[in-house]
Amino acid sequence: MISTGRHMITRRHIMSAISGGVFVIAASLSPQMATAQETVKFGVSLPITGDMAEYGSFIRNGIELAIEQANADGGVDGKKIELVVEDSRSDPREAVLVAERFVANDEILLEIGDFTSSASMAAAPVYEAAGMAQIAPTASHPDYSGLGNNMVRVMAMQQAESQFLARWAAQDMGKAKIATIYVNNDWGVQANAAFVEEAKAQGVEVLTEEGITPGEKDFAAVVTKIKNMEPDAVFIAAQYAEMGAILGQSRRARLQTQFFNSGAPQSPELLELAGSAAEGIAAAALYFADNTDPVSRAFTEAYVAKHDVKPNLFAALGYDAGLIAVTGARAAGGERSAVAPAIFKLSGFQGATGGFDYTVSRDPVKAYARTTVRDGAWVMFD
Amino acid sequence: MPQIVKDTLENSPMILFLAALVIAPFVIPNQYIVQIMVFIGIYVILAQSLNLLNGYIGLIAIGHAGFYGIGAYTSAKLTVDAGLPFELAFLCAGLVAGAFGWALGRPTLRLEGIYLALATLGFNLIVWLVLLNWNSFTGGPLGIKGIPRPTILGWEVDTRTEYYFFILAVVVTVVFTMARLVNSRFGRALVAIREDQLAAAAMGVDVTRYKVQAFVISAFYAGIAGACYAHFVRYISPDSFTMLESFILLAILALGGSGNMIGPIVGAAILIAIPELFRAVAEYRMLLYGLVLIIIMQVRPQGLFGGHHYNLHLRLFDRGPRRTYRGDAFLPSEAEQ
Amino acid sequence: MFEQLINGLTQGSIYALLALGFTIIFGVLRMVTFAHGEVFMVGAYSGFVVFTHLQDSLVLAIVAAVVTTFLLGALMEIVAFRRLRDAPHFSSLLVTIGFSVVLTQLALLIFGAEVEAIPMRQIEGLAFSEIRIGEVYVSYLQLSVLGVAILIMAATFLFFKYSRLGTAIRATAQDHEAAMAMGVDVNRIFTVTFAFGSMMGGIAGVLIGFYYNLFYPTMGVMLGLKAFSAAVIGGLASMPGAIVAGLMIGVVEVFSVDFVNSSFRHLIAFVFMFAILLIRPQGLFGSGQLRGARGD
Amino acid sequence: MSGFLEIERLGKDYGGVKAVHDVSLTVGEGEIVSLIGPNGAGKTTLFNCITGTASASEGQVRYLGQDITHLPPHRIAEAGIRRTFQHIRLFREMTVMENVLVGAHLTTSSGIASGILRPAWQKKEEHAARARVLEVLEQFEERLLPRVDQKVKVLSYANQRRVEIARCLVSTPRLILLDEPTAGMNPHETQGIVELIFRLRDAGYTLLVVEHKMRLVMNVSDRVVVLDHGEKIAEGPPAEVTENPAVIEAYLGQRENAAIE
Repeated sequence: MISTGRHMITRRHIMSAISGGVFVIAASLSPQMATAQETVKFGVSLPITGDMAEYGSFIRNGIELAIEQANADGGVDGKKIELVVEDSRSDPREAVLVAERFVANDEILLEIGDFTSSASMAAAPVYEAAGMAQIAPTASHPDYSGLGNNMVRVMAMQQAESQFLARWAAQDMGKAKIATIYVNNDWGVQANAAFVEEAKAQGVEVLTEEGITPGEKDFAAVVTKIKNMEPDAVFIAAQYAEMGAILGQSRRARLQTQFFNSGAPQSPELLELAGSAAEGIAAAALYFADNTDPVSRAFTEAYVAKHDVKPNLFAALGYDAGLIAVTGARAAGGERSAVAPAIFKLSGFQGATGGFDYTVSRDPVKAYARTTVRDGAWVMFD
Repeated sequence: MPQIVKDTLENSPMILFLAALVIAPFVIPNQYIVQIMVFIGIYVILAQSLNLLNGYIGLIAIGHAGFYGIGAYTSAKLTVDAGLPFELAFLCAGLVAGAFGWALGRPTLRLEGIYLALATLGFNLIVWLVLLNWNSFTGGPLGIKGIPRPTILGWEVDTRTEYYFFILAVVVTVVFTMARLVNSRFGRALVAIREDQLAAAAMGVDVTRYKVQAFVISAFYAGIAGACYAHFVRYISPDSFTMLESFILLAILALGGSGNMIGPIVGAAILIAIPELFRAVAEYRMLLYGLVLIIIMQVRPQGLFGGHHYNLHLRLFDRGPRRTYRGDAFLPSEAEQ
Repeated sequence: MFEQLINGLTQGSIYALLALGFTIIFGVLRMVTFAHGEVFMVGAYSGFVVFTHLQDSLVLAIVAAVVTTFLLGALMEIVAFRRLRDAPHFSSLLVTIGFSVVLTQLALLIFGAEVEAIPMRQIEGLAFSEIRIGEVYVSYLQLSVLGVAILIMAATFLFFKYSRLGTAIRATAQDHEAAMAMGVDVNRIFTVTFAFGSMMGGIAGVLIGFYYNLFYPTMGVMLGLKAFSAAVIGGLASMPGAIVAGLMIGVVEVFSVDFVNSSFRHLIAFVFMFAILLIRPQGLFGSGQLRGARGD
Repeated sequence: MSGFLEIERLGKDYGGVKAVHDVSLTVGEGEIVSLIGPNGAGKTTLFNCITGTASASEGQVRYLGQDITHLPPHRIAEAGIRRTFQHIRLFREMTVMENVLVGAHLTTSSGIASGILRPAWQKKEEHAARARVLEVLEQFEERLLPRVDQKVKVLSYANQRRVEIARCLVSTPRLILLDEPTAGMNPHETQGIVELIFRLRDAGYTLLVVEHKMRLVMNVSDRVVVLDHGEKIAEGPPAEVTENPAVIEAYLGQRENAAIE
């Protein structure tokens, strides 16, 4: 059919047919070697590269710490736990491909990951179809846990943190007029919507909701606009990079008000970036480095011992995801579909980010602590 | 020898290749490979749609992911929100994208070269930003989830292998229709415009009408590819339709070559398969595409199959004149080099 | 309102500075480079590395940015344009797109995705000190960016008006063959001009990097696209056009934030570019006969 | 006879430069009119104004009584006017067959749907077109036929000229404008073209020819129009025009009164 205007079968015709065939066969021999059975494998789908790579690395450190501790105390039914880490770049399409590979590899008992809600939710149907537990350390989208019986949520729903901040601002601080700034990605939109809804419920007037494109640097215009609206407080849903820039530029634009932050609580990088502009901002803390709770303190010490830097919320959530995975694996007896049901029987389970009680609801309810920045350090608010 | 046998022999390479593709999902043990071939299929449709503009009529578009996104979101919205049957939504995806093709093609008729390229890039950015910011309609960064699997006249396309056959059918239809189109009077007019717009007009070719039609058809095919992607991944968000996606298409056409039917297919197969098959490379996927763009232009600017006039038309259904020169002394022209 | 205007002009001067690099390159080579945003990023990072690791002096950082982006510009011109002199001009555009992707990915590999910043204590003084104009406070940093931008634009004008090399570049811009006939080594001029345009991007990079104190691999993407639009709106070959258009986009964006919402600022800037392309392809200040790029 | 092609006070200036100024001429059906004049006299500009490639600044072009001055090129082609170009403008990457098939664009009508579905009429139309192309190519004997499937860019200069002419003939136009058809051809090849022009006249075509070779102009043209600096300085039968002092001065003036050729 590749007729080049002449009507004879040429060398090129045959070549293309062979190449077509070879391509198909070569594709099927890709490496899937089986390994001996003395280990149990957990799949880990995280952004190793791409824009979210740093959050992927924090979570990975947390998971690895939990797995090391579990292996030190007997692993699962005597077998050592081995992590199979794949890079999804938190891109929904990649996450689906990673899920396909984990599901296709029957060594893998369960999966921990992904970082963003959108990537986790894109991959969820694949894990659900294969009956494999998907433990998402940081998926905070409200619909995530409803996607199937194998979806395990570790982080509290985004609403919980936003509602906590809204109540803190409205009831305890009596703020009446609040403006919000949020990063226009799936997490930011969620966090902002939840905060605005609760704030309005508390009778607060929401002056404006300013969306900023991820990777933005210039906030002078936004901050000046908000300053002219004379808000009592400003809620900012942004990670430390944008948060630091907003605080710095607010200082320059002489916008003095009470800042609330969701997205970069207790982050040391924020302090380094914003410097004195970060003084006095308020944030809720699921995990807090100086927290006195024994499990959380043990985690902090172990983490500092291993990485000689204080862990942040993402590392703590990774650690809890690892703990939950191990508990589920130990109760599942090597059976994929038994992992999630085992986890949902957990109640009164204490992790680095607080208590877990799945018997009450698939969406863990967490108690938040109030923190602020004083003299360049994160401290408890009250 | 009966005509049918002669034709089959004549078309053996393509028939063999198609046969190989049909049996592939059963031969290949690992479902994951079938998955890659579905993505290759989607990118073949996309690359061919851009090939119609860049390769055949010579209009350089560097923002083609805009139509891809419009098709995906149209099909998703129509099935998820409006509850339309898949077949209708799938067709509408192409038509709506085609309409936008007209909307972009019509006003940019006067633009040439760099200016047209910039206009198409602008279009891509505007589409991406609208998808990202119109939270109420497109769900903004949250995207649209729960997009149903295709159902064709009752056939529930459920498993990956079934979806593979669905995509194979769509790809074959797209490639076949486009092959016929570019080998007809319409195709000749497009290539004439690419070669010399002024001379084409002097021969009676209504250049503006063909340019707009080329944009509409190209956008239609890209919209269809978008719908295929949406119903396969079942969750779409704006960051699958950014300008980087357009650059991947440019890399595919640059590597495979444009202006014929084979280049885009080979380009898509290579550039989509490599990062998936060899996990080590996956991390450097975008780096690979960037390097392809730089290196291929130095080594072989026209791409692997560029510069040739391969036309994939199935002799079986097309009783074209056997001989283009009546008379016996037919001097065989040298190979199509 | 006046304060927002200052914000708009500062943002606009950043776009203008970057657009200037485009215009110089297009003016001579008649080619659009797509990698200018990434050259900006390379300039920013070189400044950052020198400032944090070697010696925290802004001047040294600017010198580092100038050197790296000049060499990078020369390399890109040779690979993307000189070797493709007779290929269709679209191939060169493709190569610059290749460079923009490769540079971003390399930065990701070398510096990782984390956003880096100069610890506040090092530049605390500079970052927050400001002066009063009427009832409006303008920070030193904002002033320094505006000041240096104007300084560079003036230097560029003088360079092109009076220096020997500048005149040779302008001659080549008018007519490649004629310049060649006059004994001008056109290849060298092309490389030097491209490198000079890239250096402009590098300087803008180190300036804006320090102004925002945010360094990450994709920092050049959106800025590059905006400067691209400014160059187009201003008329690809006209330097005053690029500057005025850059300032216009900055102001349009800022007021779109004020009146609509900040999530629309990028959308409105690109709609503005798209409209100008349709109404006046040669741009607001471009002259008619510059209809298209080389080759048509 | 009259009223076939009338050009009335046609003018065209490019930013102040008057390429053609106040030129009027008529071409009767079946006539062969030659357009001569030194380089830069405005011959090609006049051609461009007739075929819509350039739009006239002032004056009018009427063809069969219809005003075609500002029609787009493809509409003028539809009216039955074909042209070749001074510098060959062929579709280089297409084969000879395809180039001439594009010439037959207006005689065929298949569009998108018929291109894909290939109904019977479309196939018939395609065969007819290809057959007509071969017929036209036969007029050039063995020069083009064997190379029918080669890309035109590999053909010799003279052959490319012939393909350009074939491209005009294939759609049986009524008026053909030949812009220096024998440029770059040796005497033997030029004679081939002359014979072709005679065959076309016998077949009833009307020709407007731009040429520099006086011998060819003399024995081919019914009438000769002379342009100089954009203005018509003489018109009439060939013999009469060569005696015209203004013509001699225009041509010879450039050679500082060298010996009369």
